[in-house]
Amino acid sequence: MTSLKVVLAGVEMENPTMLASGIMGETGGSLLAMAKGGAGALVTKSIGSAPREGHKNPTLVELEFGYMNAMGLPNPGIDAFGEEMYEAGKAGIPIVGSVFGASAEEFASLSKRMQEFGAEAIELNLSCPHAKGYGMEMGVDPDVVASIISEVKAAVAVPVFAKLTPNTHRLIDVALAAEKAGVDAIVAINTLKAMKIDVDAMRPVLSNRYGGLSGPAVRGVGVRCVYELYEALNIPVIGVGGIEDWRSALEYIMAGAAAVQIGSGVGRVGPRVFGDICSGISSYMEVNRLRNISQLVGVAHD
Amino acid sequence: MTSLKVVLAGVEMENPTMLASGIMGETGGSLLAMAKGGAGALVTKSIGSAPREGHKNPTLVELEFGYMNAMGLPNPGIDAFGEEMYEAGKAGIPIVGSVFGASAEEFASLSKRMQEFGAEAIELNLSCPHAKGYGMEMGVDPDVVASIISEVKAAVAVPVFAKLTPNTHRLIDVALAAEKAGVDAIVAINTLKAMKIDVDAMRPVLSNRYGGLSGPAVRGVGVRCVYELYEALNIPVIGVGGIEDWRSALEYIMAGAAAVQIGSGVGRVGPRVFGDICSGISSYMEVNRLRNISQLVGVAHD
Amino acid sequence: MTERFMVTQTAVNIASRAEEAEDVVTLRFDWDAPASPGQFIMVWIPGVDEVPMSLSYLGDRKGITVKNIGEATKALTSLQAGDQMIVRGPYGRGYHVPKGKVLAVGGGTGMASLLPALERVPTADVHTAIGARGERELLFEERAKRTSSNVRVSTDDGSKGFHGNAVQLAREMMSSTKYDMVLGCGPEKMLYFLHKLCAEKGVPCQMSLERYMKCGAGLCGSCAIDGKRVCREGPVFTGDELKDMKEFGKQRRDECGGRLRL
Amino acid sequence: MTERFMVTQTAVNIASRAEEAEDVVTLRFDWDAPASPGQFIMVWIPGVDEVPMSLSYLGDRKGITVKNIGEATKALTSLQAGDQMIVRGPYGRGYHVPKGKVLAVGGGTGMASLLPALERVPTADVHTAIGARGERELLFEERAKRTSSNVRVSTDDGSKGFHGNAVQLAREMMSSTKYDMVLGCGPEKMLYFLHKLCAEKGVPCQMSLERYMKCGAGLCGSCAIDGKRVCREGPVFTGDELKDMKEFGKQRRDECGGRLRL
Ligand SMILES: Cc1cc2nc3c(=O)[nH]c(=O)nc-3n(C[C@H](O)[C@H](O)[C@H](O)COP(=O)(O)OP(=O)(O)OC[C@H]3O[C@@H](n4cnc5c(N)ncnc54)[C@H](O)[C@@H]3O)c2cc1C
Ligand SMILES: Cc1cc2nc3c(=O)[nH]c(=O)nc-3n(C[C@H](O)[C@H](O)[C@H](O)COP(=O)(O)OP(=O)(O)OC[C@H]3O[C@@H](n4cnc5c(N)ncnc54)[C@H](O)[C@@H]3O)c2cc1C
Ligand SMILES: Cc1cc2nc3c(=O)[nH]c(=O)nc-3n(C[C@H](O)[C@H](O)[C@H](O)COP(=O)(O)O)c2cc1C
Ligand SMILES: Cc1cc2nc3c(=O)[nH]c(=O)nc-3n(C[C@H](O)[C@H](O)[C@H](O)COP(=O)(O)O)c2cc1C
Ligand code: FES
Ligand code: FES
Repeated sequence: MTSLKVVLAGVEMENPTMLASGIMGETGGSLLAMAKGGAGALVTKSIGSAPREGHKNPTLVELEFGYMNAMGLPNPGIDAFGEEMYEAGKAGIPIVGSVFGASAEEFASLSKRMQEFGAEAIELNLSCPHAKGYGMEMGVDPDVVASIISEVKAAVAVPVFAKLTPNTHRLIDVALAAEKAGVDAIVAINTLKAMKIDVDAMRPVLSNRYGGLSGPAVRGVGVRCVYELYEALNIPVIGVGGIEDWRSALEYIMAGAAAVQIGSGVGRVGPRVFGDICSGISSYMEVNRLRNISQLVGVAHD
Repeated sequence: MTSLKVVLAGVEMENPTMLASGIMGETGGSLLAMAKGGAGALVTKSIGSAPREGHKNPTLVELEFGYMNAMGLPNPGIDAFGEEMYEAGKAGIPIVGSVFGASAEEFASLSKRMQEFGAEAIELNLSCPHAKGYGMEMGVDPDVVASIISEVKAAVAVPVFAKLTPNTHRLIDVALAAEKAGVDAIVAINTLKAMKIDVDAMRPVLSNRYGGLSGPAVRGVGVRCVYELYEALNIPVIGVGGIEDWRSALEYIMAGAAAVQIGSGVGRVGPRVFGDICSGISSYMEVNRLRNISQLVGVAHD
Repeated sequence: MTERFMVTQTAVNIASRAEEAEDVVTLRFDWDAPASPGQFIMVWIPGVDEVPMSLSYLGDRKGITVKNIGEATKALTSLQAGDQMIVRGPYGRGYHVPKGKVLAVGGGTGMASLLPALERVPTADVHTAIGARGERELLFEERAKRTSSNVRVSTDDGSKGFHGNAVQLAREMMSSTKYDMVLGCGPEKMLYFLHKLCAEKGVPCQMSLERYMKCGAGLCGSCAIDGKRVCREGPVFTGDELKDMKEFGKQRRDECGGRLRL
Repeated sequence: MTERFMVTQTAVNIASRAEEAEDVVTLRFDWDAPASPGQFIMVWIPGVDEVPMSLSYLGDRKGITVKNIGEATKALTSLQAGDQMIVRGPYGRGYHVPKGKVLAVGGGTGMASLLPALERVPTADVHTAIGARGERELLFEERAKRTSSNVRVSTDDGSKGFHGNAVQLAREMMSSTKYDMVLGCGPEKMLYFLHKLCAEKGVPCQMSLERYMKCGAGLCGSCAIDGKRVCREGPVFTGDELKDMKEFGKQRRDECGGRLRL
């Protein structure tokens, strides 16, 4: 028998597939539905201090090979989110609370609330490319990232993940600073900053003009980032970007990802994407006589 | 009658489509073939001081939505390239000489030779993501870029274009430094640093492991970069990345590109991609009662 | 190539505009995307907003029927023949076009989504109940007659037809005829009671729901009802599916994802 | 989804291995990609190299026939049944399978590319000339007999058949029979003289060329001959196309793109 079990910075998961933040992660009910699809763990939508409507529509562009989105971090605010966490908890699998803030203090207080709500880990969104004053704007500076992580680590007992942006040549510098500041795992990648112009309307489609590219289009960039991170770091890396079948999941795992997250795949394939990936990986492991998924992590390095 | 004529930093072109560097640009004959396909100008393969074999095969991965390549800047060296330039010159359209070097002096001397060979402009490859010691490694530092451009500008009389990488959050800083140093136009984007792992072989496909992603997958990133550059700069911007039909070309032009380059499209559509794009744009202009292509440059900005 | 990588967003020109009732306009446009009854599209009015709209006409000359209730619908209902709007889709799971005797119950613009389904059933098998606040808001009565052997109208103010709401009218019709399937589209409160009625009478049903939609494509989760995506698993749900939904008729979400009582 | 975004690179297992002649091995493998005669694939031996190889068998159980001349071909010819290699393609434009009386002229591993074309022409219409340095290097004589009514062999050393080269043999055959089409594949010098011969006799021809290939997919230009991409517009060119090529038979390029005399 093959085992897909993963222990990720202390978090025990039945399999290495996780729901990525921002996809079906705003309500307890939708988180439960993703658990039913077979996910090993669930990351919530990134939650802030106050309710936030996000950007006006259009917030999404569909492409043949992915999506471009500028949701603008809509969320009901941390106070209202306890109720959703309570409901999501019924899934019986680890819930990772994703948060975003404008300062280290805000990150820390949000993380604390998430821990109170039962989050088994915290994911810091340091990488959203389309919300002014948040995310990527801070996530390209190693010092800023280090100070946020120190503050959050001091505030919570559960493991802390930092989700980084690929929109920089300093990814490794930022990740090393995060590691030094005590982060427990790195999540890569968030979306690529992008734009779609409609030539009939003669203007950008997204109301925010700029958005983030996701899906198969960014897979090669994500795999490259995970491969680089795996070589540079001693803490686990979680891979995300364009995963939608067992092959693309294995690409990340072989690049060094201890677990993978799936976002766009939920739209393109459906919630069953998690289970499909797991059964595909199991078959691959059987054919290749592997007993434990950890035997595959990082094998693409020589 | 609609006019597709473009004068780009003094270079006169019958239409705004250019062959991108590295695609069918290594021999006089292949440059001529691209002219026959309808290009308004041709950029040569990036040429260095000495002959260079480039990376070993595999050097290319085909994807449904683009390519990943790590050619490794193979080229016959500047001395042998005069013969190719002479032959390419028979096309009767502007030839832009692309060069890469490891220092400002090398860039300057290569540029001088290209000018002697009849290049109507020079394109500095400051952005190749997969050749150690060249390209992107220098192209993310505004000071390095500025010093290369100053040196090249002092050495040649023809216009100088700087081709920049999107693999950084400092694109605009680099472009502003280039503008200040006297560059005549910015070309964006080069490929995104990426990796493909084959799960059957359990290793990266490209012999160089890292490669550059191109084609429709990167279009949204390129359009975003051009849009940002157009807002920040006073010099023309040349758009490249995932252009393969008139709609994608217009996306770039509306974002602010005074001209566009096509690389992967030559593989995906064929050399006729240039002519196809031009006739598509002409029809669009007729329907929209536009007489001059310049009326469309940057219209997506409000 | 161009085919395979074409933009999913398509600009369409309004071919015709018709005022159906007070503040309700049907826009027709040529668009050959395959679509089935009950599906919806995301309609972008550049500079204004992008909103979900059911397809009220299928085939190559498609249509939407819009009620002016706010900024986006105001802009849409102001469009004239020749104007452009930009659409993507169609999205969602529509009606399983039923066999046997069908009762369609439409309230508000709900008839827009129902009619393409009814037009695929033999006219003799269809009865229709159309609800409106008053006569001037009544929608698609003539078109319904072309697809139904029996069309009845209810108005809240009694200005036409049955005096009462569409569910009360449906109850009356269901007591005189035995239907094999009930289809419903309209305000959720109406659907809630219609669903109850069908359960009571033991008649299977399908209802089309509305939720706040951002992406329209099954990603963002803003349209979730009990974890189901109205834009993907819906907008049409079967009576059995609705039975298990705790939020149906009770709760929806605001733009932030916060809970609102219905 | 998975279909549409499947990897173009495919791992195949060697189903069988056959030694065809000295240092020449045919590898068969199950791969259902559609392919036509004269097309080639890029074969990746992980850790070694990726090289172009003509398909010597089409259908679902495809094949390549490899001559061991260097590192990559050594690794390929060492593969055994059950081993894996990774392929992409097929690439290029193959032969227009001709009508009428055909003469096929193959030198070296050239027969590998020709045979799938000949197998689509009625046997009675095909004559074949196979050139080799000596008897031990002779390739595919038996297989050619199954598709040709007349198979002749030339060896440079006279160890078998006609003593001389394949073009000299072809000249002899062309003086006794009038062919409608000549197909050629082999060393470029041979093709160059064969092309001349066909021009002299006024017989149309098609020849398959080789050039240094990196991308194999029509992008890099390393395979260019007179601006034509051998990997895309070729590898098979018609006599008319070859006539206009200044580099044909004269010049090829090294890995750097520098010119080499042939
Ligand atoms: C699947 C589906 C099909 C629909 N079909 C039709 C139809 O055929 N005809 C028709 O007239 N209307 C239809 N609607 C409703 C229509 O989308 C809203 O009336 C419209 O979005 C209102 O926008 P506004 O800017 O005019 O109003 P606003 O003033 O912005 O909002 C008024 C109310 O409309 C609703 N609304 C606003 N934006 C959205 C949104 N993005 N998604 C969902 N609801 C929203 C909210 O309840 C809001 O309170 C449909 C909705 C859904 C979900
Ligand atoms: C379209 C095409 C079809 C071919 N079909 C066959 C076939 O059916 N059977 C067969 O045995 N050979 C075939 N070849 C030739 C085969 O690709 C070379 O023999 C092989 O690449 C040699 O590699 P190596 O590492 O063994 O030798 P090396 O020692 O690396 O090179 C020896 C010589 O092989 C040629 N070569 C090397 N690499 C390449 C390359 N990437 N592309 C083209 N030529 C190269 C060069 O002329 C080189 O000088 C074909 C070539 C092309 C272009
Ligand atoms: C609609 C949408 C909303 C997203 N929202 C968030 C978010 O709130 N927080 C976050 O960290 N990432 C967010 N992301 C990024 C994803 O979590 C993920 O990093 C990215 O989409 C790449 O993975 P994918 O290709 O599997 O989608 C969002 C992505 C999409 C498509
Ligand atoms: C095979 C290949 C080789 C390339 N070689 C070069 C090069 O030598 N110099 C350079 O500046 N860019 C090179 N590029 C980058 C392209 O010029 C272009 O910037 C990039 O591919 C994006 O455009 P596209 O999507 O149209 O291909 C190369 C791209 C490809 C695919
Ligand atoms: S609107 Fe349904 S998931 Fe986004
Ligand atoms: S091998 Fe690259 S173009 Fe032919």
